[in-house]
Amino acid sequence: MSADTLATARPAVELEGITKRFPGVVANHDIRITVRPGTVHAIVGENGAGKSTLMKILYGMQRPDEGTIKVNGEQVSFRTPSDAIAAGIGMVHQHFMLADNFTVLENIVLGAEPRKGLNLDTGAARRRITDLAAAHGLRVDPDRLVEDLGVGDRQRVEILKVLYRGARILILDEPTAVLVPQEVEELFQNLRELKSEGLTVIFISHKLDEVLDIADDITVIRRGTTVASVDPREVTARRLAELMVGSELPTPETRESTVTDKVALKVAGLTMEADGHRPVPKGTSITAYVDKLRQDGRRLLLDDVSFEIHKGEILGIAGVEGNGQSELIEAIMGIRQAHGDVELDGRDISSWSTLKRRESGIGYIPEDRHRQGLLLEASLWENRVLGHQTRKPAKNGPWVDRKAAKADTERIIGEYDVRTPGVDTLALALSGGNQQKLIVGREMSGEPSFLIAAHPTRGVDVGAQAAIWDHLRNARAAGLAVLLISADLDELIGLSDTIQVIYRGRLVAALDPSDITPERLGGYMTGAIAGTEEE
Amino acid sequence: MTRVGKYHLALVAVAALLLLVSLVRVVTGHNDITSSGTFGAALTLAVPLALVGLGGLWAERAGVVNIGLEGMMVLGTWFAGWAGYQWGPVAALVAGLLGGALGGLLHAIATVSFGVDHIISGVAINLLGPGLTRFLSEVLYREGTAASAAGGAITTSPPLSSPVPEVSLPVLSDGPDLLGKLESTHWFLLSDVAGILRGLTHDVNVLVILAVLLLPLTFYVLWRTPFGLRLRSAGENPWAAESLGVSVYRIKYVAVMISGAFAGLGGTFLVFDATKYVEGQTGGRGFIGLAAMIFGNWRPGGLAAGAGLFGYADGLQLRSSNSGAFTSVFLFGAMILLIYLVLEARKLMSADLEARGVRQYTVMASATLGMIVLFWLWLTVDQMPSELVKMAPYLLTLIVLLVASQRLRPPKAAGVTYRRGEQH
Amino acid sequence: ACGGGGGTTATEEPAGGASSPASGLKVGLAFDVGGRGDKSFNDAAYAGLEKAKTDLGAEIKELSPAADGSNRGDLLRQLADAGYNPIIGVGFAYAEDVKAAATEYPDIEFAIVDSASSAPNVTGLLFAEEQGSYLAGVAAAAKSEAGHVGFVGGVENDLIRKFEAGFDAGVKSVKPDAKIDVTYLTPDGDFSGFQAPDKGKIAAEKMFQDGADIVYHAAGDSGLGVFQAAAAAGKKAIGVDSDQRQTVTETNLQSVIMTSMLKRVDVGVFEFIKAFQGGAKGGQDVTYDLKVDGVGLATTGGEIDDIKDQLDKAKQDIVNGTIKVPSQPES
Amino acid sequence: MPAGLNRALLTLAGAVVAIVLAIAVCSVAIVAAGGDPLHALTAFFDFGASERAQSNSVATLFNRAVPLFIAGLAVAIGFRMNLFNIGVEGQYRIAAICAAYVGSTFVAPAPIQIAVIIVVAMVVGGLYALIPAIMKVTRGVNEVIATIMLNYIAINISAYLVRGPFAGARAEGELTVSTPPLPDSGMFPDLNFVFGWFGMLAPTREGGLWGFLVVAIVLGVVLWVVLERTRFGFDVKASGLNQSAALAAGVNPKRMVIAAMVLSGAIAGLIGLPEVLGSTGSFGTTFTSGLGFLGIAVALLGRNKPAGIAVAALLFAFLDRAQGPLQFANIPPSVIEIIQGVIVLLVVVANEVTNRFALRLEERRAARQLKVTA
Ligand SMILES: Nc1ncnc2c1ncn2[C@@H]1O[C@H](COP(=O)(O)OP(=O)(O)OP(=O)(O)O)[C@@H](O)[C@H]1O
Ligand SMILES: Nc1ncnc2c1ncn2[C@@H]1O[C@H](COP(=O)(O)OP(=O)(O)OP(=O)(O)O)[C@@H](O)[C@H]1O
Ligand SMILES: [Mg+2]
Ligand SMILES: [Mg+2]
Repeated sequence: MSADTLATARPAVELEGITKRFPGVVANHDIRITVRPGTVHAIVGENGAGKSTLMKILYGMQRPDEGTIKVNGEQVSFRTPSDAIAAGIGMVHQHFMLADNFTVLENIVLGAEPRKGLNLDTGAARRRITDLAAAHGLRVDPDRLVEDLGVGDRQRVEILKVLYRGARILILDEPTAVLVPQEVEELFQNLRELKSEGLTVIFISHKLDEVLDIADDITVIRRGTTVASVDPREVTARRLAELMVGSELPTPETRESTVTDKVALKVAGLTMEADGHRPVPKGTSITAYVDKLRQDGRRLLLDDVSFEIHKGEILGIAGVEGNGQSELIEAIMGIRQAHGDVELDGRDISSWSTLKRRESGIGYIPEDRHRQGLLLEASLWENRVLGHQTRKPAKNGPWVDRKAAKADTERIIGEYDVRTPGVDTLALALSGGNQQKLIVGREMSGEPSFLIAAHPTRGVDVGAQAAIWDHLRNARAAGLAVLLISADLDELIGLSDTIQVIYRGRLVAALDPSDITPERLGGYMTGAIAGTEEE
Repeated sequence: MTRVGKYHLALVAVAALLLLVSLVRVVTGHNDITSSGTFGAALTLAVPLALVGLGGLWAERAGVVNIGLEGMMVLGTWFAGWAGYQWGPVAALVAGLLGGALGGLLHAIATVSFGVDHIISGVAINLLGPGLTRFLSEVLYREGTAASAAGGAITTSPPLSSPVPEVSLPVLSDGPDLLGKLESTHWFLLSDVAGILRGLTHDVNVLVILAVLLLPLTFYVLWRTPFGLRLRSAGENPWAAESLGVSVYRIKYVAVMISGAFAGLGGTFLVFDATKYVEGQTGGRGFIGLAAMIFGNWRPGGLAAGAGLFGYADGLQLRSSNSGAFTSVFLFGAMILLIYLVLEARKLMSADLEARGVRQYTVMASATLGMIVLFWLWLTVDQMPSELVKMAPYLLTLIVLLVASQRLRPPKAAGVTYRRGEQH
Repeated sequence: ACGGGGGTTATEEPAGGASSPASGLKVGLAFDVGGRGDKSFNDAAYAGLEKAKTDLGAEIKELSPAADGSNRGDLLRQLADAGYNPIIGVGFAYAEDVKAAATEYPDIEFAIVDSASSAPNVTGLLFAEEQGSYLAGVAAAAKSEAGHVGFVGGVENDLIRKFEAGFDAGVKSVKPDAKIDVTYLTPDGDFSGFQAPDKGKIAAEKMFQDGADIVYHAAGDSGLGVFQAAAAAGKKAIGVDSDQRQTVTETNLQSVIMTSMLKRVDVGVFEFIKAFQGGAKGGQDVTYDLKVDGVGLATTGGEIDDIKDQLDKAKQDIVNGTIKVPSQPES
Repeated sequence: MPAGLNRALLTLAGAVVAIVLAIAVCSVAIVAAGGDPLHALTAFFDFGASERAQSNSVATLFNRAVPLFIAGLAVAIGFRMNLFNIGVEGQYRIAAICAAYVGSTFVAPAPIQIAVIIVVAMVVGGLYALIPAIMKVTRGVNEVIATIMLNYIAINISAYLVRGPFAGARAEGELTVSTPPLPDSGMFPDLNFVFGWFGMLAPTREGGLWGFLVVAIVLGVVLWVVLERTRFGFDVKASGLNQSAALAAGVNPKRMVIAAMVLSGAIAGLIGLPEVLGSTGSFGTTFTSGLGFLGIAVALLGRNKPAGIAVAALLFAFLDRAQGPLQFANIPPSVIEIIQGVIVLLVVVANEVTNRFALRLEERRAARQLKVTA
């Protein structure tokens, strides 16, 4: 046990003078951090401050240009993640690192496979995973394909991956961005338990109240370098935010209602089949057809979803991911076929193409910016054109109006504070938050009458968050109707005029945001509370 | 549960197909449709395709698109011929494997280490393979060399120094040859099965056995071992693999070299079949093997089916220019459509409301029309223009693809240039 | 095609090669796709060229085209520009290129193997493959016990169809009701049929399985597969172009080659060069037929010695013109 | 700007290094073959002794480059959308035979005659490419496998047509088959006058410098404009870079697949025309095949951009032209294929290496800047 006392004396991780340059950016510059063993150490900072880069360095995925790393007092030099794994470090990445076409089990054991002779010993692996899952309260089915999992499940798989390797130092890069409060609480429960077992956790989040809740120490990074080390007991969220960005902690409060009585978007009886859209047979009404689908026990991704959004109204959709939000958005955008009616400003648009819908005034902030929002290998101005290719200022007859598009991109960069060297920069060179600001700016241009905003501030730092909220509020005041989908319940409650809860493809509750807490809302979302609250 | 269900369904389908084919054979009298000769030819033609397709599978499962299979196969043929005429078949086998692997190594260096676009590297190897082998022949086989004296020339190597062993199934397809006897009775179904079995077991080149074993072996290695898991992870999400300490570069190197070796093995098979290297003997098989792999949805079983289908059609085509056996394809098609129509009609009867629709009726009407046309063709045409017969294997592949609209699932990161520590 | 001043060149100028100085005669030759080393057509042409070098003291240059044959014309031009005269294009595919080059270089003499003269300075070196094949057909029919023979063609083009036509006529002349199986390996435009022994084997195998006992091939390297099939079935095959019983090295295959239809491209090339040296001008075709032994049957192995009389008679009839051999199959 | 200049210089340096390395590799081969590498090198630049030979060689070079260039363009359109059109090979064969045949069936003033031929070629090529496109969008058939199969089918169809319905008359003793010859008005005027500008003799080779060069240049420019400046080009690029983002932006993926495939096929239809309209006047036995496959190499080497493709096509043509001179220098002509393969590989490798090098330079620059501001 003398080793134990020695270990407590020695820091679990010591980073000294870490510097890392990327083309055009210095991601880390002379970073110094000391992490005590058996603690949760939070790292906070703006988008692009260099947190992920630093963690990748610690995990051996990237090599620092300068600086030293000490783990448990020993100086180390990781060439690859396997070196880091061997030193007892595990990392849960900001973006999922999962092979979709593999089962949970395969994803977890990859690289550390139990063997029986030459074979992969799936039996042993399954037992081990089930044990670990039970011990840490991480429910997963080892034999499911990852592509069928929701984000919460995926996050658990990621954590199991790390635990499976017996890591003693855990790096969690924004693990809560996609979780609902209950799940966050569960995760924190797990982390506390791990901590009590002597594990060390390095935790990154933009949600400062979470950070204050879980962290034992906090390091603030700004523009690639460490600016402060603070004790969570002695600091407020407000102060922390100021340290990060030098500004006040924003709140998503909407002040007075701007809801009008003009309906902007009306959705009626929206229903989507799970195993491929089939046209309704002639002579059958949609309701009869859908009833029959239900009777046949067909899985419905959307089940008779109806709502109205008025001009100047923000309708928030709350739900655990995977309950039909994506499908709802895609049905409204015309990306996926569904039964039922969609009306925009009184016109039936259900048979329109995505392009025509966009042209008639629907803006779209997609949930996954890398997948649906950006051309990563294209310049910023080309990304400005994306989705607006048939409209001014991007279009000029059959031509793409490069000059006007560039000028308008400059405008967005200015108005939305996109940090970038210029409009010709490739989108992939921007940090995630800045990419998001560009998308928001793009979708707000051209004065849409209706906006779908899916997780508009996901992974965005507090400063940028405030800016995006301001933009949404201003547009709402000017009469914009917004369909807001967010996993950040504070944001949802703060911004929405009405909240609808989606559960298994159905709208199960309509709530008044003025008297609901995130905890109660979480109850509806997980199906723990049923029924509609009276206003 | 569903797996077993699928398996049974496949068995039933095969049985139904056999029944149908047998029926067609009896009606048309073209015994060659299921003769052991045809299936022997089909096997000979399918094996190199399957081998080269396996090559494609190994590479693409590890995330490297390999359009250079043709060039690697050419290297395989040349080296097999070169070693074979001097030291015999075993040496030929080794040299063919190494020759192909050499091409694979080149592809790996370019795509993995230098991050060159996979297609362009493959195309370059397709240029290099024939160029290099031609050059080697020009140097090593020109007149006055020992090889030339042994029967080599610039376009061919000398023959293998000893023959490649061939084996048959004792008693059943050799000696008493029970299957052969059964086949020659031309009984319904029984003779068909006998013919098929005998074709697949009579006088089979040892390399065929090896190749057939390699299919399940590939499945085992890729889907049942830790190495296979790592290899496939490099093709699905190399960054995830990297983050777990898998050496993606090394895996890719190994996979692409094995891929080349498989292509080389396919080339070696051709050399064994011809007993020597003949310039141009690969004849575009690298591409067709690749197609077979895609046809098979990047899986060994499907790949074997694709190669088998193509080999069968090609074999039948080569063997049928005189007999007109190919016209029975019309009857076969007509019968398939008939079965389809019966099934659809039953669906209509069952008063399923989904089933009725303009679309449904048009589909059925065109199927009926197609059936009538095919039937009429079968009755009237007794010899097709040879060019049309020649393109049958290709056409058949297309039609099968169209009908069996598959949900293809290529490895997600196939063709993606992977760089350590640089994921988006 | 039999007329055209044919076959007389050899006699016009007595062989006086030794007297002419080595310098001066520069002969260029452009091969067909595949080039040197095919132990067949191209090599035969080269043999004629080499003979001109040794016998006539000619300076020679031989070029192979690119794999896609796109530069045939350029090879001829480059030879012309380099001062070669005469220039020979080997293979019917040169027809248009020789024609064009001949117009561009009217002072240079050209020859083309397997195609007709197309300009005053072009000599067409034609071979009566159908006549040779007729004899092969006669031999096959005479030797066939089953009355069932086969023909495997590499690529279905008109040249190979000439072989088929002659063979067909020859077989029918002996056994009018004989069965003849015909298979081509690839369609015109896809030359892989000359390089696919495996396909040749499959095609011939089928013929032997169906009861044929002799198969004649005009399929280049694919012929190897025909021999293998014959060896496996214990039947016979007939080779093509050169005496394949001599050029094939495998002893087990040599013995199945009953005879080969010879096509003396070497003779044609050499005679042309010699005639050129003697001052002959082009603008006409020289047909190498049975009369001048430009085509014929090989007798190595002595397997057709017993039907020698029958073959000689057929040959005589053709030379006399009693029998006219068709150069395209009927259907 | 200096950064851009740096980049350009680096790229150039990379290409030069690649070519030097390719030469080195081939020198080894040449020495192995018993030849003299220096001799071989001069053979590449040996355009003949006489003026006439030189202008012929230059014409040959460009005549080879033109179809390669068009083939590269055809392939590139698909590639920009991640559509792998291996079927260019079959498309241009079918298009050429149909165009040659249709052109031979009537006589009209040259501009009309030629225009009709070109249109027929493009339509047929486009239609033949439409088959895999439709198979892809309606049944999800992978275009690689479909186009591979269609290539073989095209060979068979054209073999059937040229010997059957589309066969032209033949001279006695001729064994080649071809479509009927085009009327004179169907032959594209040559560009031999251009040689006069440079004080060279006009080439005497058949067809001279093919006038189709002009069409190719126009095509290249038009395509550049379409791809880089129009909305359609933007949609193509977006679909190629990120399919789901393009979909969300209102780009109809099915329509794009069809449009890109058909455009690719239509351009592929032109590949055979330089030869048909420039010298042979018909489609026949000696029709040049394999350009579709070379087009893949050319397109990729040219990075799917018209200007790059032009350079790549010229490089390939330059190498191909040396087939004869190399053999005069007693070097086996297979060396050319080796060089082509090696150059393709090395140029792209060099490209990658210089790219990384440039990035590193930029990193250092950024670091310096930071020190200044900090
Ligand atoms: N591989 C890379 N190549 C080039 N630049 C990079 C790379 N990785 C990160 N960067 C840049 O380095 C900077 C720091 O990025 P990093 O991901 O570390 O920020 P972060 O603090 O994690 O931000 P976020 O809160 O958005 O996750 C950013 O400007 C980013 O664009
Ligand atoms: N090779 C690269 N070149 C240029 N930029 C890169 C490269 N790799 C990553 N980046 C950029 O660096 C930034 C940091 O990457 P990281 O993986 O940390 O996620 P992130 O973008 O910060 O996350 P989020 O989008 O959730 O904020 C990203 O914006 C990414 O686009
Ligand atoms: Mg980050
Ligand atoms: Mg980020």
